[in-house]
Amino acid sequence: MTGFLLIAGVFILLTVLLGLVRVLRGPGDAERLMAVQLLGTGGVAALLLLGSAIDLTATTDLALLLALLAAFAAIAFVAGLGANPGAFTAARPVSAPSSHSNGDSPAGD
Amino acid sequence: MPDVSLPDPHWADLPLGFALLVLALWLTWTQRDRAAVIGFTGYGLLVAIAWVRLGSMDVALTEAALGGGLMGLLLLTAAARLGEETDQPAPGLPARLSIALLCLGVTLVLAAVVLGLPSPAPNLVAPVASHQAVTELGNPVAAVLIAFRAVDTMLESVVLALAVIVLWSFGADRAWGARPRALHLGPPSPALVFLGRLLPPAGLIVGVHLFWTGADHPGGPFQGGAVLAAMAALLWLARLGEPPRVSDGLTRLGIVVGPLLFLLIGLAGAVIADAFLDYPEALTKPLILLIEAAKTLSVAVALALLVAGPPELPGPMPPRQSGRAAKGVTP
Amino acid sequence: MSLADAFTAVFVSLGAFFFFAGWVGLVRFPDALSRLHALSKADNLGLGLVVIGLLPQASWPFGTLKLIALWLVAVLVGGASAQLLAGAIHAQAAETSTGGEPGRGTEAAPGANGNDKATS
Amino acid sequence: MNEAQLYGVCGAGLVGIGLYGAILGRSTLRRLLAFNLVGSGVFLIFGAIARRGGLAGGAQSDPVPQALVITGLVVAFAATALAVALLIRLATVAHEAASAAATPGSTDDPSTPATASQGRGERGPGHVGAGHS
Repeated sequence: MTGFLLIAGVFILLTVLLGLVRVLRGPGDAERLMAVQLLGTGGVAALLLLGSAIDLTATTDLALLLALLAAFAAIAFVAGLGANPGAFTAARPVSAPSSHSNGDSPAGD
Repeated sequence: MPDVSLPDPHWADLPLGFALLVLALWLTWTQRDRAAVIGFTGYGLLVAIAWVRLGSMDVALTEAALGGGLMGLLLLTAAARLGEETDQPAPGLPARLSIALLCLGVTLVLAAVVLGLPSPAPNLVAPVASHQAVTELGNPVAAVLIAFRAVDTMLESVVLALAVIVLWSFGADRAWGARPRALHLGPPSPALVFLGRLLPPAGLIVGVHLFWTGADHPGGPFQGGAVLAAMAALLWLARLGEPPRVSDGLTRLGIVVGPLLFLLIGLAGAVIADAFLDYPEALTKPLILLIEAAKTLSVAVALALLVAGPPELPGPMPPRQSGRAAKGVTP
Repeated sequence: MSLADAFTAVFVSLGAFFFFAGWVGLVRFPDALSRLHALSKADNLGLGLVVIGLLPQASWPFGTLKLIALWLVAVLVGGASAQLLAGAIHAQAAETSTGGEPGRGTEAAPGANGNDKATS
Repeated sequence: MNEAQLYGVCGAGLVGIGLYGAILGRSTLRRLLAFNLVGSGVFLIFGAIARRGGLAGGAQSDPVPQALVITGLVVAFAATALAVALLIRLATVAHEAASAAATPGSTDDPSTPATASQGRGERGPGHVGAGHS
């Protein structure tokens, strides 16, 4: 059983690590957040499986903590967005005459 | 944790380490601040898992609570408020290249040091284990923090209190006495309010549990306090409560009660026991619990206030809110 | 293999499958809302099934209770944050389609940012 | 290569990347992130050393470096919070100076209390130029 749980845990961890592609590629910040969220949930599952396999109760505590705080990035992101929907484009157009023109290409890389 | 090595497969480590490095590279070179900050929250999660793999559950818990929760909140709200900054002028290619080479050199030297560490590794496991019984704590890390290296821990809680004072001093003079407003980010959506009502009770239980279990298992005042601080920040963000005014006496007491109690008991130890920060033998466990409880409270208050920012007067908050930003999203 | 172990094997495998499905959806689905949909599958079903699978292995009562509490927290947090994200994506899409200035590269809506991989 | 060495080398790499980012970051917030990368790299090296010591001494990890890292993490967070507050304050002051210097009175925000507070970098409640100019 131990071996199976470990393999399942590592499988889930690798899966969500591959999800980091979405953090790198975007295209939007919402996708990046989703990938981080998947990472958090997958990390929780992997920790639970790991902890169960080797009888470490502390990993359950860590999993609980991660589950509890999983939404904080999304919360802060959406709160910032709601407060300031256009700020990311409006913040600099004419403020600094010396700065480069604002016709920059959208982000993401 | 008696068993010597984790019997799990090692091939999870290589992808994890690789992902850490890729993420770090990406968030250094990507174009926008907010995307980088989101990547950084993911990075915090990965580092916490890496600490589990290194066998340090205590550190993993701290990293998860700070790096995964509070740090994301702090940096994302800051990114929202600052807006995207224009690229700073970069020096020419030769300068950048030489800096890159320098950094590569630092990495190579550090890597060589890590790979060339003496074997068998020097360690303090045995001394800690042999003296641990005196503290009646089952968690060796807690014993180190609260007893063997107590000066560090006390100074660290003093540093937290000082950090809050410095943070408050960043506020404008006329805003003194007002409330911190860094988490005032527009009207909260119903989902956020819902979460703000349901999550803090659960978080309270987890925080107190982490503090309490910290005596014998991984956990402790820092981890518990960080969770409590995150819950307070959630309440403020959902506008279910307001951060206290900086002139509030009770808040100030909350910040200093941890270090103060630590210091007083330490001074008393100089008289009653043998040395500064020495605990009388019979009272060791109760005194430690008392200090840790006060420290949990202080850490929680200080961390929450650090996220809440300096005091600010009501009204629109520069530089964030421009006129056109007022046309709101109603989520 | 005991009955409990078989139970665990089945449910953990199912959970792992849903994580895999969530990853595939997150990477392959064409727009933000469908990706969010895929993510929620992994969040709720994947983690839920893993937790159910681990229940027979946990120590009664505290281990079991902790697992159940964890799942409840995860469902609550996952659901609320999916709601938050969906609201943000939706609002952004509405803003761009009603002639609001498209937020350059920062917005959640697919295609709104004219970004490289965006498809709408 | 065992996991202690692997994460130690990884930490060394993070220090290098973070150092580069802290010197040549695209924005101040990014430099702050990079600075945190340096910190976490150093902590990981500590973790590698703790792991080695722990295995040699018959435990999962040496408790003394662990305790140091926990203290360090909290202090690093406090430092980051201070830096963030400083950045916001800096942006506020710059913004006010810019809006005051540009065209007093020409903004469409009637509540702008002229330029009264620009000298001291103070911020009034309604003191927001609508056009960010």
